[in-house]
Amino acid sequence: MSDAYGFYTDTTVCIGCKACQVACHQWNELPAELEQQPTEHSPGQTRPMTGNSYDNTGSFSDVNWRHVKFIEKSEIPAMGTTAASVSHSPQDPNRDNLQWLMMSDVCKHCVNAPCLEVCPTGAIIRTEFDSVYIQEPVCNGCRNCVGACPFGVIHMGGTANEGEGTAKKCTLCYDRMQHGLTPACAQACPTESIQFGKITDLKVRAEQRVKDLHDLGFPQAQLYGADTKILGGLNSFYLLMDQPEVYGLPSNPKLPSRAVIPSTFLSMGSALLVALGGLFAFRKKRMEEFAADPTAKER
Amino acid sequence: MPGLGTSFGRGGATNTQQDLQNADAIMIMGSNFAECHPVGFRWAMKAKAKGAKLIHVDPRFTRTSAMADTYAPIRSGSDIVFLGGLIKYLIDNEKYFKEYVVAYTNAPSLIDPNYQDTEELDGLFSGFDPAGRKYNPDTWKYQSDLPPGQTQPVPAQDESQSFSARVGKLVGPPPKQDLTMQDPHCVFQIMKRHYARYTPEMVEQATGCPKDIFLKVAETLAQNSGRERTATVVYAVGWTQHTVGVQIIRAATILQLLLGNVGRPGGGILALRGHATIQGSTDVPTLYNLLPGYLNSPSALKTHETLRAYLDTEVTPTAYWANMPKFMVSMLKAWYGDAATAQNGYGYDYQPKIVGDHSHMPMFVAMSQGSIKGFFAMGQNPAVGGQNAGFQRKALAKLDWMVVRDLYETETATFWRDSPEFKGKSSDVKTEVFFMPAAAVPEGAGSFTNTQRLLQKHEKAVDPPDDARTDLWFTYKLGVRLKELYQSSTLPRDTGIKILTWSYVDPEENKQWRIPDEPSSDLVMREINGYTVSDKKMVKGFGDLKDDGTTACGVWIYSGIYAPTADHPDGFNRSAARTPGQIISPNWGFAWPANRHILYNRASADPAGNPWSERKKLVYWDANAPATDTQGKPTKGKWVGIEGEVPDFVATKAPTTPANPKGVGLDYHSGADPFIMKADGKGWLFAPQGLTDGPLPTHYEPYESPVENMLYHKQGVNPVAKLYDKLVPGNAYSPPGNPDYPHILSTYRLTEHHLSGSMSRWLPWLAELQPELFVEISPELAHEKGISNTQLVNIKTPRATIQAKALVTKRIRPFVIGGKTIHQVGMPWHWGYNGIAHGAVVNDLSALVGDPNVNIHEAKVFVCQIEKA
Amino acid sequence: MGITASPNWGGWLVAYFFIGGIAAGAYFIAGLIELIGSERDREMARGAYYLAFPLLVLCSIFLIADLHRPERFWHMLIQSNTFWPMFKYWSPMSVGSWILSAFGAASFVSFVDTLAEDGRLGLGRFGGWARSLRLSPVGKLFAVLEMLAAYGLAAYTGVLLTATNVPFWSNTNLLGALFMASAASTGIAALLLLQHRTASHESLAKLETADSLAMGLELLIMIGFVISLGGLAGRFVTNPYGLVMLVGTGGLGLLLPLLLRLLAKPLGRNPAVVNALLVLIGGLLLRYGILFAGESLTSRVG
Amino acid sequence: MEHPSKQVSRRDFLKAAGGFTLGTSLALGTDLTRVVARTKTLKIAGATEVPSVCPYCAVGCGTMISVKDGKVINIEGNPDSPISKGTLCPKGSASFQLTVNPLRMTKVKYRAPGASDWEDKPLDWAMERIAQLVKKTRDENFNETFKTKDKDGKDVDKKVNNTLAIASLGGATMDNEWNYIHLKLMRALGVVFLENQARI
Repeated sequence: MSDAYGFYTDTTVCIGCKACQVACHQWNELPAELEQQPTEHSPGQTRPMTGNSYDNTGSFSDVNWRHVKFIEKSEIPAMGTTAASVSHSPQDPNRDNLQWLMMSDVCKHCVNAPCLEVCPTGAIIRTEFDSVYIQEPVCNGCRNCVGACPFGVIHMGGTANEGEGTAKKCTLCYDRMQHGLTPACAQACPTESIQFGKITDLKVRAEQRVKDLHDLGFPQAQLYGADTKILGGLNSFYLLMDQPEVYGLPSNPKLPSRAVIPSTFLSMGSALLVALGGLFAFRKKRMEEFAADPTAKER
Repeated sequence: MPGLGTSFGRGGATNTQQDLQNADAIMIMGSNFAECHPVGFRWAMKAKAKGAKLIHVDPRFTRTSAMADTYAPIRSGSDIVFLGGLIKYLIDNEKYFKEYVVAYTNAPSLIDPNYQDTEELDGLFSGFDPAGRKYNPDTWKYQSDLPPGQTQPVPAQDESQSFSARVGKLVGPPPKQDLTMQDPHCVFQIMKRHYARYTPEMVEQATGCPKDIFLKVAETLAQNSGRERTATVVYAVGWTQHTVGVQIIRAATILQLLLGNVGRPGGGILALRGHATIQGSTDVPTLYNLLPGYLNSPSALKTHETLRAYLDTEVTPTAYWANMPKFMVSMLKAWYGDAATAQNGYGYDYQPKIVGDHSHMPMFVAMSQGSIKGFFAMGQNPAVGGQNAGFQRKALAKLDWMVVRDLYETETATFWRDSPEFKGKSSDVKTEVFFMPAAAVPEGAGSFTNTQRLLQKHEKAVDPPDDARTDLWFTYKLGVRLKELYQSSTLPRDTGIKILTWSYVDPEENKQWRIPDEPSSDLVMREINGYTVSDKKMVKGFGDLKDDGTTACGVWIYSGIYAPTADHPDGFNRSAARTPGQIISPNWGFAWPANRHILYNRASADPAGNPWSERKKLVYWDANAPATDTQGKPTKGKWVGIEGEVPDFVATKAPTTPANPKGVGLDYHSGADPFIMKADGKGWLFAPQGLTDGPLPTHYEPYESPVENMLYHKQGVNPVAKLYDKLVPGNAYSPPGNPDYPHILSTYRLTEHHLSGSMSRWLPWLAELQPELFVEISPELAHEKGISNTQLVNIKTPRATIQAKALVTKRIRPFVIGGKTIHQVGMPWHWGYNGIAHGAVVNDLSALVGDPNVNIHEAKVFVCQIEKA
Repeated sequence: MGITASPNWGGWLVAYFFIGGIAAGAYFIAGLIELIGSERDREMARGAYYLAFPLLVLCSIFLIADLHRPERFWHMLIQSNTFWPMFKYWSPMSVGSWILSAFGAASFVSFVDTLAEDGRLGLGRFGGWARSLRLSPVGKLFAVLEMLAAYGLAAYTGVLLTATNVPFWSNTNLLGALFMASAASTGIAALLLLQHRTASHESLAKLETADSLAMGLELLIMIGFVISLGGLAGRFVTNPYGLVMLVGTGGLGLLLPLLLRLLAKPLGRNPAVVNALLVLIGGLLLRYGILFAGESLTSRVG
Repeated sequence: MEHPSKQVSRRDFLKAAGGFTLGTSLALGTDLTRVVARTKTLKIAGATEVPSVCPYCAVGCGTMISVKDGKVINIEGNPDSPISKGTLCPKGSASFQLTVNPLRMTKVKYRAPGASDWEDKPLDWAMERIAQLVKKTRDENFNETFKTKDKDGKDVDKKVNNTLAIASLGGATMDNEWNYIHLKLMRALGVVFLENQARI
């Protein structure tokens, strides 16, 4: 079995350019998300701007397998000193520690992937690169994976009439990887915020970077998903400069299967109580009947 | 870019983007580097990863600011106060690189005692003519019997002399210097006085930048410059689009010269340009005032009657420019071929002369007045990108005919149908319009010159579809037809067309393609490189050019790009060279001039020729290296560049070579004068000539400003700015402090779109990322005006009112200027009435008002009112 | 807004959960009656057998209709690349697919068996054999299987919701238990409704008692569910869909019918049909409320 | 090689899960091991790779254009480029769509004076018409001389050979070679209203 491959995303160098989003669209031939697609006769129409900083993508979707997030922050963070841009302007004290965090979000290719766990058709598999991949011809559109993913990665594509109706997400450019090419997003990333490689190598690099940032006076620098705490580890892990929630990442996502045993036992208990109730109802009546008519038993 | 040219000699970035890796500090100012040049910014981030300090000075907190170690907020249009403050800081604290400054700049040079500074005249320099609104720069000159560049009296006509021989007669004595820099008339002392009022307190008052942040920037730059360290300054149109644009850049050149950062790895000034080959279209200028290679256009307003008169007027005899006659004659020879003879000035007589300012704004003024009848819009979209764009669209309607070449149906192409001015009234527009579909980059071959003067070729990958044709095809075929139409003319004025060399098709090259008459860009590039007329052999470089008509060369600064090599005796197009190397990468593309990547790199060594430090080694004198001198004789000793860098200096001229006061061209300079294009070989802190608005950068308020000039009271704005309020109805300016327009408005670009949007708003993948026009406002202003996020607002200037959605963000901040709170708002200007993502045209708000040196408009700062719609 | 995306499990799944719950609840009680009920009670069981299989078919249609690629429904059981059986014991949906199949098979047997027993297949004396088989130890064993299949169908849907990262659903371990109790309460209510004219008074009374007990259990689990949400409990009780469940199911579908039954004797009227209908509506609102409350906290619909 | 941390957690899960299930033997077609889904075909396999340059800003990123059957099928960064190292910004990444786009204009459009919409015209017709218009406008508005003053302030007629009735705008997005022949032709015609984006 070959090594595990994936992404290490250093958000401290993400400039929010969205090249990854477009490169992903380009390589995977995904259309833009518009109100109305252009044709030869009409220019089409965009969706309205969101007003949420420079993020007009909003979330992952069937065509947005990458999503660059923009977080504008100006409070003083709890964890000591912070980044880059420090202004002590007496003119506008509200802008102390003004920060604009940017992060390119993507499928985490979890080591214990919730989507893969729940997929009832075997459409979602773990590839030879340890990535999580949806085989579209197998998927029947049950959408269990959609609700299972704690990161909101998976979305359903189109309708069955369009030959779609299957679950969509980042493939880690499985086709490119099988031919020795870097995934399109990582190749495009101008500042190498998205780094692709062997997970073992990436971790060494990431840990060094965190150490360097700590030395530079950024104690809040932390890795997300580089150890096994989150779903056994994420094959797309992150270097963050704040708590995961600030970036819209769950700090403690759940593995679906964790619920199966306790839930099953509790439901068994419920079934048992229902049965006991039935027993009580029917047996009680039967006792009464028997008392009234001892021959009843013979019937 | 006269800012850089005036100080250093050449109007181009002095370094490369990759060279940013070598920097110890990078000050980005007047540029939103991360957003507008994301891939170039990777090298700034590489530097940061290696420990360099990133500084961003900008009115807005942008994606660049988010990456910076230090973000210094300043009010739009206060750049010279900030830069002047830095200059003062270096001088006052003696943190300038003294050895470099004394040897390599004109700091010790003495200026005319009659010179008077803005200090004395409260905002004006000596020589101002208020009636003509212009300066007479005579008092700004160097002290000498006759300053260089300012020529000897022109010798009597002597037809026997060659052009080059005449140049020697023009050499004058060198300027006087005081190497102790104590003389009150020396540049250093003048500068010290000039910037005396640019104190840190004044910086805080006038720019709104807190003093401690300003001082941090100053300290960071000072600490990261000197022998062992270098700092780079990066700018873009945030500096150029001002009525003082050239002077802002000049201030940065002064800063970098004082810090000793020019010509050194990780130093210099990186000008970031916006279009794929905007550098190329300035080098090979589709510009009215220039001929290829930065020769001035023949002008009826100068002594340019004949080629000889032109050369006498234009040549700088005491710099590399002494060779200018060779460049001019070779260019004419390339254009007029055998018909170019000494008798007709090699065809000079057929060239048109300019009769004034024919730049963009005057062009549209003339158009609006009906004197321009025919118009080519070649991949440019003035209906969106033009200043006071509503005025420009109305001017288009005065044309008899217009040809638009583009990929998409731009706002310019359909102004008669879709513009707010003519929608539903297209029958009023009598303009005959041609939309000629253009080929995209993969559909033809050619080269671009990028922001670091590097030519790179794109190869043809596919044929263009349908009627789409390359630009080269269009102009070539138009030329063919015009030559046919004029073939039978006997008028002298048509001779130039008839004799124009115009043979660019290589049928062999077109065999595999659909279009048989596509011109060969390689053949054009061969003409650009130059050849010896007799055998058509490619020249090795501009050093081979002659002024006697025996060589032809289309663009002298590009000469060498097609030089023969051992493998390619017939020449090899080095814009197609694709062997990557290290930081310099000499075999990737071709950097003009002569494949030099870091300009003025002689300055990377000390006056004795040794590297200033091992860490900052680039070009140095190797006294023992075998070499061949300019005459081809074997000698010892030459300049050597690391990583294959080509020295920007005479290769065998020893550092100890003394200046020859009677020498012509570079002989006039010593072996320690790195600025070979300047008349005195020095970097110019003080510009004794070449600029229309003063020898030293001075803070003037933007032409429209909500505040008065806090530094100078007599003269608040640039006294010689180009004004159009009288010429253009509806182009009024708001006076300083006008309460009707209390806010500063700045326009800019976003990563997700390109310029007027003609290459991005039709692309779904880009349109979705920034779908609508917006105006960025601070929460404070939003609160004051009751505006909520994404709410529609009206933005009003004296020119127009447009609507946009509000984007309320703390990234935009109010400034306290002289005790008064000034709100600044910002608008990206990518939208228009066509395309998938459409919106109002932001340039409807901007004004026609120009920098006096280059006539660039002031889009980065004007005033507005903003209200809920 | 949460981070998890919405699976858009909408109307079809509500209907599936609801109808499947009724089928499972009825079938569960039928199995129980087979084991412990009197001969007369078996009337009720036979009613359940008539109900379970058609409802199963109906809810299977709903389930398949919910798929975005319905023609690939069989991929749940057969891996379409390898044609091997597809089974993942840790995936509730995979397990549920097999449970549904097992329930289908069992309820079909029960259905046919009941038809035969009632002589509706024209099998003559073979009908008697069917009855004998039912009463034999094999029949008793089958009844155990019936209950297991019914339990599986009733409970897995709740476990399925829990085994996600959707808010509310995944913050509790009681949905399986709740759905089981609700299946019982609605299944019995359906039987009461179906047979209130035909069945014996005593059997109906027994069923009503069993129903009331199941409803009581459901009410308790529902309270437990809200408590188990911990920090999210407040958001649930203020969520519109959460309110639908609490008021609609808890109040209208459970408390009200229980109250009416308690008051039946004093008032001298037992609105059995109304009660049963209320319980059924409550069961529907339970599925609806839970499903949509969870989805209303997801990041993106569609 | 499996990732160590993943092995541990996977085993933990199995241990926990083993208690109540039917056992692993029925767990078929599942995620317990990594599998090769199917060797995917690479869309650019067999395509001709043509080196190019991004058409947007002046950074000068290297691109690689993949061509199959005479069609552009992919454009991505050229990893060889010392400037861009294979990276691109969103605009560069979208340059495929700049070329291949249903909204692109590929036919000559002509708008007669006063007309309300375009009409289609042959390329050759348009080229001839433009050449005729250029000649007509130039010939009717040609200035051989220009009245000005010489150094001593005397009125003179200077030879200027220009026409102020034709203007050309643009060039910063076109090739150097085009800029060269265009400025050469325009100057030969006497056009002095010659400008590009350098002043914008």
